Amino acid sequence: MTPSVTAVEALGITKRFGPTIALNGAGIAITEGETHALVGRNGAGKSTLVSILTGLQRPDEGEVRFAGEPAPPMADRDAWRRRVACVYQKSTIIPTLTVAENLFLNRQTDRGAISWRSLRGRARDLLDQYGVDVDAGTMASDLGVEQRQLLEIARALSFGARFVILDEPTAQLDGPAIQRLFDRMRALREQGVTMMFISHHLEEVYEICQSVSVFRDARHIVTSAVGDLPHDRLVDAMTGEATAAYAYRTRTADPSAPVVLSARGLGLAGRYENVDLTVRAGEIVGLAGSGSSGKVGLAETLVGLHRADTGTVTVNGVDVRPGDVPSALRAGLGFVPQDRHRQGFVPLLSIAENATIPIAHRLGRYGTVSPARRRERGARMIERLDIKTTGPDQPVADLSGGNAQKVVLARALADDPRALVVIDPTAGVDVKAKHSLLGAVEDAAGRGAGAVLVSDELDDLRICDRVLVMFHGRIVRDVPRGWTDNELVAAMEGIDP
Amino acid sequence: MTTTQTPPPAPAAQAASRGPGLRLGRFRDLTLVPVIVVLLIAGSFVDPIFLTTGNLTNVLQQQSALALVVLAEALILISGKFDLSLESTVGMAPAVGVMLVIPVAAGGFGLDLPAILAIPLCLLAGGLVGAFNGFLILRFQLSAFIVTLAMMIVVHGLHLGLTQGRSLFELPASFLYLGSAVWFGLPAAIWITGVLFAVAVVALGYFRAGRSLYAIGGNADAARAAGIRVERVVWVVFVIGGVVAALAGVLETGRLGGISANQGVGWIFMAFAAAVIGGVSMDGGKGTILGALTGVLVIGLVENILTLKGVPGEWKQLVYGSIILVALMISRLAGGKAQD
Amino acid sequence: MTTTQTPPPAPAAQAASRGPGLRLGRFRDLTLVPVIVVLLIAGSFVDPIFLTTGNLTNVLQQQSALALVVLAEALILISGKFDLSLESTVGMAPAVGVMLVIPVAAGGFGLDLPAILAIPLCLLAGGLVGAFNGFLILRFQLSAFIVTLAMMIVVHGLHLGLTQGRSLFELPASFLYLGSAVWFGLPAAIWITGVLFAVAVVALGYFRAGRSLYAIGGNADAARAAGIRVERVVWVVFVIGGVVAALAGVLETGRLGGISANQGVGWIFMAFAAAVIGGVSMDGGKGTILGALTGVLVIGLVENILTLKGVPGEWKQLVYGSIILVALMISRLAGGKAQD
Amino acid sequence: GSSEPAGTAATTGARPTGDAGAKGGKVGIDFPRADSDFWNSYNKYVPQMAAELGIDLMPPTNSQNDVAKLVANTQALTGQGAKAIVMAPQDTGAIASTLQTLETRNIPVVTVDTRPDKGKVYMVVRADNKAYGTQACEFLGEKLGGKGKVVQLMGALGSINGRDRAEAFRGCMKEKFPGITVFDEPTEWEGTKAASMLQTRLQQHPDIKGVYMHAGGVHLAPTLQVLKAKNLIVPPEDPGHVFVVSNDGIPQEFDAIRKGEIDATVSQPADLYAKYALFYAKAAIEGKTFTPGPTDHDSTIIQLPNGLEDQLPAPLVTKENVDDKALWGNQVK
Ligand SMILES: Nc1ncnc2c1ncn2[C@@H]1O[C@H](COP(=O)(O)OP(=O)(O)OP(=O)(O)O)[C@@H](O)[C@H]1O
Ligand SMILES: Nc1ncnc2c1ncn2[C@@H]1O[C@H](COP(=O)(O)OP(=O)(O)OP(=O)(O)O)[C@@H](O)[C@H]1O
Ligand SMILES: [Mg+2]
Ligand SMILES: [Mg+2]
Repeated sequence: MTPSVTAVEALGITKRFGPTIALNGAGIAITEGETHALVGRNGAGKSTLVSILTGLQRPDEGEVRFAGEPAPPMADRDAWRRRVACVYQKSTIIPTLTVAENLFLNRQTDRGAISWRSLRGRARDLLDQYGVDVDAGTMASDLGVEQRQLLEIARALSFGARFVILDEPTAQLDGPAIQRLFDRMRALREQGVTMMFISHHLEEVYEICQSVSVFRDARHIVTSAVGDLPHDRLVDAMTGEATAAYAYRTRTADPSAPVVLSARGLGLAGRYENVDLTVRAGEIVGLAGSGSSGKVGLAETLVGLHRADTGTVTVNGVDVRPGDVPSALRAGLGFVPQDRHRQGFVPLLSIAENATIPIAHRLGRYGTVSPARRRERGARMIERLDIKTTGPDQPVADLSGGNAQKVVLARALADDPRALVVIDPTAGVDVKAKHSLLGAVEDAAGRGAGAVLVSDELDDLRICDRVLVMFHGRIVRDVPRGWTDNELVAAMEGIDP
Repeated sequence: MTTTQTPPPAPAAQAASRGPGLRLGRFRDLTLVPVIVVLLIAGSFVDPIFLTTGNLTNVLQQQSALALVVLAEALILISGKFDLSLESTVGMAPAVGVMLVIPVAAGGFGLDLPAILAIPLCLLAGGLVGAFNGFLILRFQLSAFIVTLAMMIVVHGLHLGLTQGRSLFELPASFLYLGSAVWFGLPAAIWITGVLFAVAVVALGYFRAGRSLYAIGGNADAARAAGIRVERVVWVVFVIGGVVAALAGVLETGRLGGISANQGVGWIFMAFAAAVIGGVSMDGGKGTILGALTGVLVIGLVENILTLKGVPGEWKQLVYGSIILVALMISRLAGGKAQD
Repeated sequence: MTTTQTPPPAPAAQAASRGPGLRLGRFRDLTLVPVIVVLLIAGSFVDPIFLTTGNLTNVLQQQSALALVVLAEALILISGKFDLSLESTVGMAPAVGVMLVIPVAAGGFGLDLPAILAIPLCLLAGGLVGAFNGFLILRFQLSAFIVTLAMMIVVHGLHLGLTQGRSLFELPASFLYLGSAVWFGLPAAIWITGVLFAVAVVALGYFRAGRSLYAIGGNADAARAAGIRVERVVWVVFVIGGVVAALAGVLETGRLGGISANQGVGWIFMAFAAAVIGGVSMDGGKGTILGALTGVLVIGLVENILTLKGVPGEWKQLVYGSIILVALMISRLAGGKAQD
Repeated sequence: GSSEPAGTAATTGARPTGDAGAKGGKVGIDFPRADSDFWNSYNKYVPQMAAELGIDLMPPTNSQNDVAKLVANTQALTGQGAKAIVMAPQDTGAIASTLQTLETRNIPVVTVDTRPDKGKVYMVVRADNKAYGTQACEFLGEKLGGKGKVVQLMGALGSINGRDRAEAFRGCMKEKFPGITVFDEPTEWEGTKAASMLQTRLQQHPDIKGVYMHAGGVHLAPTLQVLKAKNLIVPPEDPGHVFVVSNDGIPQEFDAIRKGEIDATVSQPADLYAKYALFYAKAAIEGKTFTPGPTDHDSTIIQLPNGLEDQLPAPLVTKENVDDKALWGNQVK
């Protein structure tokens, strides 16, 4: 073993948020030059550690050391930024500023007046490096979630910091973008940059990291070289119990089952065109496609978030009013939006209330809502989806990212929908939660619902009875169950077998 | 490389302190209660009559019209919008209602509609203003603040123009009745305001429609995605706000026995102050009607104490503002949460 | 073998609208320009003197003090905060500055400081109010709206209390000079206001400190993560706001030749109206100083035209409010973006 | 047709500056506000009186109680060719510069109701607001026999008229009726504040026996409403009677006096304000000058440091003279 220098060290960190203990005497030590994974279930305290390592929050107990030196005082932000750069899990893109300015926020210029022209030039160079196809002059508010994520990454990596933290950078990215990110990370590692990488995609940990730390229930469980900790033992360390791999169920789609969701000649200018789609009861239909394929636009039209330029949508036999979510929901649709922060939940309201908005009419008579029944429903959903929380009354704003996602799925499933449209349901959720989310979708199908599952995740798509592959706004393939990874990826890349 | 291992966690640690957090949360919107207690104690030292039923009844009656405006504003703020024009409705709506029924000689339009219609017409006028506000904000996607700021000027301008700036002294009996009637030992205005607050507390706490205001104010996109008809609900809230403000105008008119051209002018600041110190957020989705009510009470008690104490006019505003500031700090310290 | 199915992605749809989008974006904050043009044309029909240099100079001079308050408010709004107390500073700061230097007989404190200090003291008073606002909001984490609402009452109360409600009309020469001096053919007030606007436009457009206001207003957490000292910047903005409001008070005092107890009262609404119709968002992080200036001009031109037209007083408010509403709609249609 | 009120004390003659040729120039007028009963009456009298006096009146502007607007309006009026300006600055301190500018432009100014502290005025047309306070004080003091408690519902502290009335009332009480306790209530000219304060004060001191209201337009209805609620509207002979003196002289006050609900009001002459403001404006354009002394219309011209002031009579109206046809409140319909 070569003597290694510890680049970053956190010792005995404890952090409380009111009644919640986010970190309980946890620590981490990262050797210089390595890429270190931090894994753990949703709410294990990973992001809290990130905010402490970047000087945004002060630990209640414990200390942070950089290369053996104590961390700078909280107020000295510049000193922190010289030591560590970070891609935070929560967006730090400022929507009202342009892409260029977001990239060079608070460092638009070293001194004197800002030259916008040169700033845009620098921004373009940076964007090109990461293969981000956006104009440096667009407002960040006009970007989609993936593009915003790419911006965050490009910005953090462009600092030239010797230590970079990436908190779930891949959750919103598709395959090629992830590969570009990894190429970049490898190049940085060759330059001796130390990195901490957080992801729920464990195969990514094996691909890019040398060592891994596992957190569970606010504590540090184990640190090891990735080679010493095979996949199943890693999962066991995260969950604290022996966890089997997800058992994909076999269903035989009944070709005579009633159609619960269908689209005829659907088209939306600039997004997709002439789409026909039929989903039968008990069937899960995947919708896949790489960047800008139009799959999200299509799914959002199905639920009424967009008004299609052509064609009709039928839910459960009812022609729903175009561009009208309530009428689709009333016809029996459940829906998980892509951007959970924007459309998924009301942060100040409790878990129980968020999850029961669509079924509020069933929680009491004459327009009333019984808080007791709501809480009871909420508690049931918390149990069913294994949400980590202090109780049904906790505001969703206080939940960790993955748990918030479960609340969104709970909302979609609340009404026992006949048709379900879920977009990227497992983005940012841990392995076990992923199992319960996918299980919940399969359960719904088992109860006779038809589902459309939009995702780039092959793991997610494996529960589908068939996968529709979109490419440049058209459905180009209908792949039945039993595909191989290569086959599907090739289809998504627009390559004919 | 070696594998380091720490002892398994004790999952109990996290759940330990669940109880108090919950209980505190429930009373987070009543952080003004200690302020009210302090004021009641201070008031009783200022003047012995302060704590008499008569005086406290007076305070409630004096605040009832403002309280209704606060109620209307709280509903609108909780749904994430703004309405500055409520203050002008407080003057314009009763003026129009009255002018439609009184003779020309008394300042009416000369339509001489049946006097019984005065109050319904007044509420209708208020509702129309709210509907128009909602229409402009939702259909044209204009900023609520600025639309209702302009409407505040327009509606007050309408009042001025129609009355030619004159006060109306001849009121229909129904207005005067509401201003002076005593039901079960309390002025009618207190009952009406109390009942409306109770209705609003129940509606916002236990009814689907009421809860949807919180969802809309907290995150309109999410509310829409959850199937709430955001536009319709917001529009209805604006209409209700207008009607409630018009009712406030009716009570105020009855209490004062006339409608001056300035009725309601300047109220909106007090209404915001009451709602916000009572815990209603200007960002929407936060706060309760009960909290807003405590805000009104604080303002009413401060004014009453200052009047009883006889603070010289030129220093009164300074004292008044300082007390509000101190109340804010107390409620901040008692509530524990940062405001926004 | 594999063959590519469709031609390589042609992001034409997106790229096509890039150019105009960008260009439009640059002028998004100047959507009031068409409104101003309409007003200039309308005004020239109302009265031939409207388009004379003399009249337009008058409009600019009349609006210069308000424009400074709008500037101060725009800075604070862009950083995501609020300051209602600016209007009271417009009266209180010059009153205190003047009272410190004039003799008791003229209403002074009797300190008889050198007259040359009047303006510096006045600006100091304004800065102190801003600093105190910032202190309460940042240290106690109180809501900016409600703190500055209370401070608006406190500061005006201080003015009333110190002056006993009386006007001050013996002014130091420096005040009078600024109110009446003409530099290069234009009143000094216009120059001062113009220069300050130019400074603010450049600072907010081209300097890191200025850009940080947008970052803070857009997302304070993100700004903090990017190393911006959010608290310090916000505090400085409040202080600058107070100083600029005090300067507005100096110009207004000089122009009017005296300080009445009501100086500044009611301005804040107009300041908000000007800033918001000029495109500054109440949610922070959005809008430009130039846009705010167009808002001031619209308001000034509307008032001037109504005066020249001689609209009867009782209908003036209605007409005025309606024009603002129409201006809003025009700017909304010209700008194309929903407001918030 | 009223007789030409050319004053006995008013000597006519050409100005030394010799711009006597400017006969029949336009008169610009600014109304102080449109939201008060008194000023509305004044506003209504102006065009009527202008017609009677044969004055070329420009469309009136309205400064909505805002001195900055008044300044802007004045600039517009002069820009549009006014040869004389009538204004009623409610903020007297902040009009100085404007008056100086007008002086340099040789545009004479008549101010109504208030007396600017600084800056040249051709004539101030007003009744003596201090006298209102004193009249009210004397009336109440005598009716109460020099003892007891009275409430003064004041206007806004920022208003000179409110301050004059308050100081005179307070000063007179202190001097002539030291046995009477005065409670000052700053109502900001708002009915709602007046009602609340009076109600609270009556709760605190049920033995209050007198009320002086600074403005009938805003204070009358609320005061009566509060007194009614406390059953205090009783005839003057009743020991429980509360004596109420109002100020303004609007018709509703006269009705209340006739019904015995209030006891007196000071009639602030809206008609004379309009008439003499225009009269002096016309005289100024014609180049006439005036000297201090009594006039032919029961008033006195006094010398001010910065001009002259015609102090119009403001009679106290009680049950005895409430039906006098000469009172302006009995003329409006
Ligand atoms: N600001 C906060 N207020 C209250 N509770 C918080 C706050 N931030 C985090 N928590 C709580 O602390 C715990 C740890 O959260 P953290 O965000 O660190 O989890 P995580 O490991 O990053 O999870 P995920 O994988 O879902 O992102 C959670 O229970 C969360 O609810
Ligand atoms: N709100 C929007 N307004 C206009 N165009 C949009 C919007 N959102 C996405 N687009 C564009 O529409 C096209 C299709 O987008 P869509 O989100 O449906 O694709 P996608 O399959 O989700 O792509 P990805 O796999 O990258 O997420 C893309 O070019 C995208 O940039
Ligand atoms: Mg996290
Ligand atoms: Mg996508």
